[in-house]
Amino acid sequence: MDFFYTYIVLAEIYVLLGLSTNLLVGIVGIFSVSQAAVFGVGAYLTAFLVMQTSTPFLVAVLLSSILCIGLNILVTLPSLRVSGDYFVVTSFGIQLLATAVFTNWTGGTGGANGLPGVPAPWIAGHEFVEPSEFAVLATGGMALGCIAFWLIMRAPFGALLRAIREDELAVAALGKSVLRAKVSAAALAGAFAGSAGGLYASFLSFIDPSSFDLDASIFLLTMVVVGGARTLAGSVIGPFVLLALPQILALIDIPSSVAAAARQLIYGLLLIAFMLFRPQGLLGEKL
Amino acid sequence: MSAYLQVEGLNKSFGGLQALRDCSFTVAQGRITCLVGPNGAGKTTIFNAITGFLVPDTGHVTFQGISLDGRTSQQIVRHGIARTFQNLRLFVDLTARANVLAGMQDHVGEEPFTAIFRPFHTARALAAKQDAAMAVLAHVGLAAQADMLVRNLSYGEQKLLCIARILATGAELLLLDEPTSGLSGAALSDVMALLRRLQAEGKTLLVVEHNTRVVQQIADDVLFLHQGHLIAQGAPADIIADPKLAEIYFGGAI
Amino acid sequence: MLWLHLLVNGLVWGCALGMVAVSFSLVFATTKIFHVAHAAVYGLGGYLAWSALKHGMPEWAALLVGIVACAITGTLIQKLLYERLDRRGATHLVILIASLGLSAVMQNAVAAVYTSNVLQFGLPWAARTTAIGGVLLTTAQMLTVVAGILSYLGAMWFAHRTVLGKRMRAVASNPFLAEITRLQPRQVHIAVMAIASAMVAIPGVLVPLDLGLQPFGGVPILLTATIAMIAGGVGSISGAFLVAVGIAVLQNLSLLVIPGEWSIGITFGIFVIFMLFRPRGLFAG
Amino acid sequence: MLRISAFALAMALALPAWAQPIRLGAVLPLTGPAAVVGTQEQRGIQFAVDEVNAKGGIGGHLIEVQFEDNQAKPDQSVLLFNKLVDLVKVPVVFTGYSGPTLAMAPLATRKKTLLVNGGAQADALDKASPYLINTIPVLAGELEVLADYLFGDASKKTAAVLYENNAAGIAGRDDFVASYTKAGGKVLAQEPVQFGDTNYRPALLKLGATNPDVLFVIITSGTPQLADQVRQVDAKYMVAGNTFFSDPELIANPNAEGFTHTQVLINAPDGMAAAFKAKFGTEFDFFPKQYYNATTIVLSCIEHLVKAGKPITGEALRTALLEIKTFKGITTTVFNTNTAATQINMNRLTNKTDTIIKVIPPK
Repeated sequence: MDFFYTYIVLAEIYVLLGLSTNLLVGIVGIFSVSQAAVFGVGAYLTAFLVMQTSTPFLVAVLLSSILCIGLNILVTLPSLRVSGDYFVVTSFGIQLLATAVFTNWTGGTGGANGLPGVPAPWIAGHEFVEPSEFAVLATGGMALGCIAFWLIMRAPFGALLRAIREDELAVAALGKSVLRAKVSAAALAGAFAGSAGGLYASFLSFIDPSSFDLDASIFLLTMVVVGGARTLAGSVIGPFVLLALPQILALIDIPSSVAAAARQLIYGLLLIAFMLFRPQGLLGEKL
Repeated sequence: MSAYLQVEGLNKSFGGLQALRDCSFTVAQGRITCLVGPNGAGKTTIFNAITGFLVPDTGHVTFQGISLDGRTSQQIVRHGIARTFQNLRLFVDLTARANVLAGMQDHVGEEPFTAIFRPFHTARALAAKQDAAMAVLAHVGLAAQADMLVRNLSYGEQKLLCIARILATGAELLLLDEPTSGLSGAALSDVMALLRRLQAEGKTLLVVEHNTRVVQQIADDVLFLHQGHLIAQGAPADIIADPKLAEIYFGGAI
Repeated sequence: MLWLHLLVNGLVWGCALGMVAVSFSLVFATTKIFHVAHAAVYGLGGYLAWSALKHGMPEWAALLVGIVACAITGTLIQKLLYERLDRRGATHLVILIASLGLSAVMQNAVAAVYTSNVLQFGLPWAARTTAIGGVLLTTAQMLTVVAGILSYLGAMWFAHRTVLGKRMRAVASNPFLAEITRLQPRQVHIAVMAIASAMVAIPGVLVPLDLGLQPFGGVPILLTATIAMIAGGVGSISGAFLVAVGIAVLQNLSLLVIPGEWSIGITFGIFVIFMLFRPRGLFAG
Repeated sequence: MLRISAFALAMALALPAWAQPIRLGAVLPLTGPAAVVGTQEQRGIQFAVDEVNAKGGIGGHLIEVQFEDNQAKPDQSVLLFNKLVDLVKVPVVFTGYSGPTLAMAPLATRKKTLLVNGGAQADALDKASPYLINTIPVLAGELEVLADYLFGDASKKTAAVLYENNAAGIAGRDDFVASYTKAGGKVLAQEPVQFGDTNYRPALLKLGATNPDVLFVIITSGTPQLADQVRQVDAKYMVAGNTFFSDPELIANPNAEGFTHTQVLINAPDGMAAAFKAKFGTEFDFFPKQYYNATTIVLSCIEHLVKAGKPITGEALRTALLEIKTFKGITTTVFNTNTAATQINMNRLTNKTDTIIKVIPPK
């Protein structure tokens, strides 16, 4: 059942990304469309570390997460200066800039050719090469992410973030540092995205810029919105549903020459229907 | 001897509009001072200047002998000054209790590191704060509404909650921006009773107030602001009796 | 001489980009909707004109078909989707996602009907060249310049001289006030969507005349146009148009000093830095 | 429910073995920008399969192909590959595009499933997996022929390069530059264009300013627009390319007069091209031809196994393919390794026809 395990692993990696996106977009209200760029940096750095410097897998993922913490703070900083729709466009810009770097910095990323041959994780003498084995790792990673998310949301930090989303000025008037809270949230989102990147590169063994482009960022947003913004359950269910959706749509019998386009069309219609009739997603709160 | 709160020579202009001009006054400890004046007189601008939400062009604010110039709103709350907003700015999608908790200072786990790595410590500390938050709510008479979403509270209850939220910060000087506006009957007397009770407990209140009857009943001192300038101050009876001020206030002489 | 060629080429492309930017700006400033599906409307115009042409219509009629069809599409999008979402109190994020969904629907419908192949208009006159000041321009390019300048002037005239345009600007600056002063923002929104969609159909037909039709071709153009709109200052028609031309010229001239693969990255990099220092745009007050 | 299954079982047992179809898989970009190529590849496969099925299939087995859309993304490719192998139990998966193929290659090795690539030409594909069969030579071989011809026969001593900024284009650029430099030529400049962007003017202007003898172009689509724009900038240089120039729309474009290119030999009889156009409404281009050829190669391996009464597995197919070695379909394809060698021609577009000017037999 490699297909099933592959689905599980990819969905679990996307759950980590969903948590990252949900934290910024859903909970703090920073409308970022560049989370895939941070994800990509995590993936490329892990690939580089395990391939070029033989860093152990877990250390490489840890280092990638740390770099992505810094990077995500950096790309989120403009949101402190420009608000709302302006930040969306800035964020678009950051994403496109990142894609240009992934595609053109051939020395570092393999460029458009991508980076093949990322080795499977090797932990304590065991190689996690089969999808069923990797699923253990991915489940562990997802569980850690979910626990962290859950702990945050029930701690005063979660309440502070929710308050910021509602009214930054009021939060400041209560003697809290909005800046510090936003930076902390961005850091956390960066750690989630970075570790997801590390898992992704090691699982697929091949990465190229197409996994980290604007489409991927939009896919992340869609996952959060369809699953449900601002809740843990929403972040978890979104990736599982959206990754399964093409497989479900494939069951609809359409003449093969237009099948793929027709399925994407249905996918678009579903998005519209969700926004019209259930903007809180499957298990979330209203955005 | 310096005053409890001293405001000296504040000037602030927005583009061509002079919102504050050479505005100076003092507020005495343990008293209720009402800030009155027609719309656009600069009352909220003074609040903003005292609480660090805007930087005056010139002038100084001193609180208990400490200069507040250049302090952020966050630091000013830590010095013991907190304010409400005319348009409330409550967190309407959170419960009343969560709003009060948001006002409390020094939470354990208000940053991710402790929240994640010391979850039990965080949870214990939060449980203790819950009790304190309930006490504050009970104090303003909202204990029964603690777990209701703010958007479902009545306007009067929301007004009380605004005060509860800044009480939770532990501030000694409370700046209230029109705490009674839009209220009447029981809700109005609830708020007025609360203000007196707070004074009795030793808080100092600076209140922007439009209702002259309220001013007469609660104010110890009145500051009269007109076109960004402090034009009169004194006991409420004196200010309200002054025909020139009444002319400005009601006649809209601009 | 290379710089002159690149400059002229940038100006031509800038006129096409400018039309997209100005039309997007009209929508965004008035409705505050990040109308991503504008890219799909742009694409639709070209395909419908192509169909009209293949059914034997004369060129001008085909262009008209594209413009009218897009105007109708824009109206329907506003009435059937955005207005409903707005009535349900949808936030900007929700509307943006719906717009992305609509964009996917429209582009894939086009791909299903017309295939994903690059389609050509195949009009020999469009590719015929004329030398102007030592630079060879195709008829399609010259048409683009003329259409771009006329569209810009038309948009300026519309916004500042017509009753609807004045209402549009009033709604843009204060929707609440417009509501209570009976400017009927809903109707203004629909009118603006129709006009902007008609306007984006012009480059939607003229650009493919030169470069061919692709179902997924509109998105990169729209993104660049968005940047022009924001950098030019939201609501400023001149800002959107001039910055669009500026970006196109800059991207072309940048080839003189840097390899082409970095020109997009650098454009967006400059934009991000720009947003940090002048978040309200160049031409905004 | 039970009755239906019992009935199905009875049907399966009652019917002779020939009624069971042989299922193959294909993972191609069918939506998104890359669909321009992916859908053409799909049509090529479908055309070959329909042709065999019209004749009654192979040894009585009809052939079915399950097409999956990966949008040219590696993660989707891996997921869909596993789906086809696990759930549909296909022995063969057709693929295109270097990135997705490289992502699936390790899986092909582990699962002993034949991965058949008929369109991507990045050099890394040559050694990615023993189970990856490339029915088209990698670019290096083809461009070596072109570089030698340009420097030698055509005595073009300087060149500029216009390439698509993706895996295929970058591989082409690097291979051409290496071969052309080795032959003694000088590469003056290189410029990329974004995939799907048909505005080549800025790059053409910049490259033209270096006054090269020849412009080498490697782009997968949009060649007719390129011809128009080359004519427009009044180019004095020769334009040379690879097999991608054998696009019927380019050949029909008068502005492409004199374009010279290598051609991985692949000729379809006129009747076949017409039948294809009648069926799908699009031209029998390079990619459909290549995938038609790739599919016929796979089908003849299947036929070989069916005749020998062997089970059709990826491993058996691979063995059969390397045993049969030479396939004489619409073009002769020789497998000395898992990457095909085919005859390469030098062609020139003249008077709206693609004319062979030199033939280079497979090495």
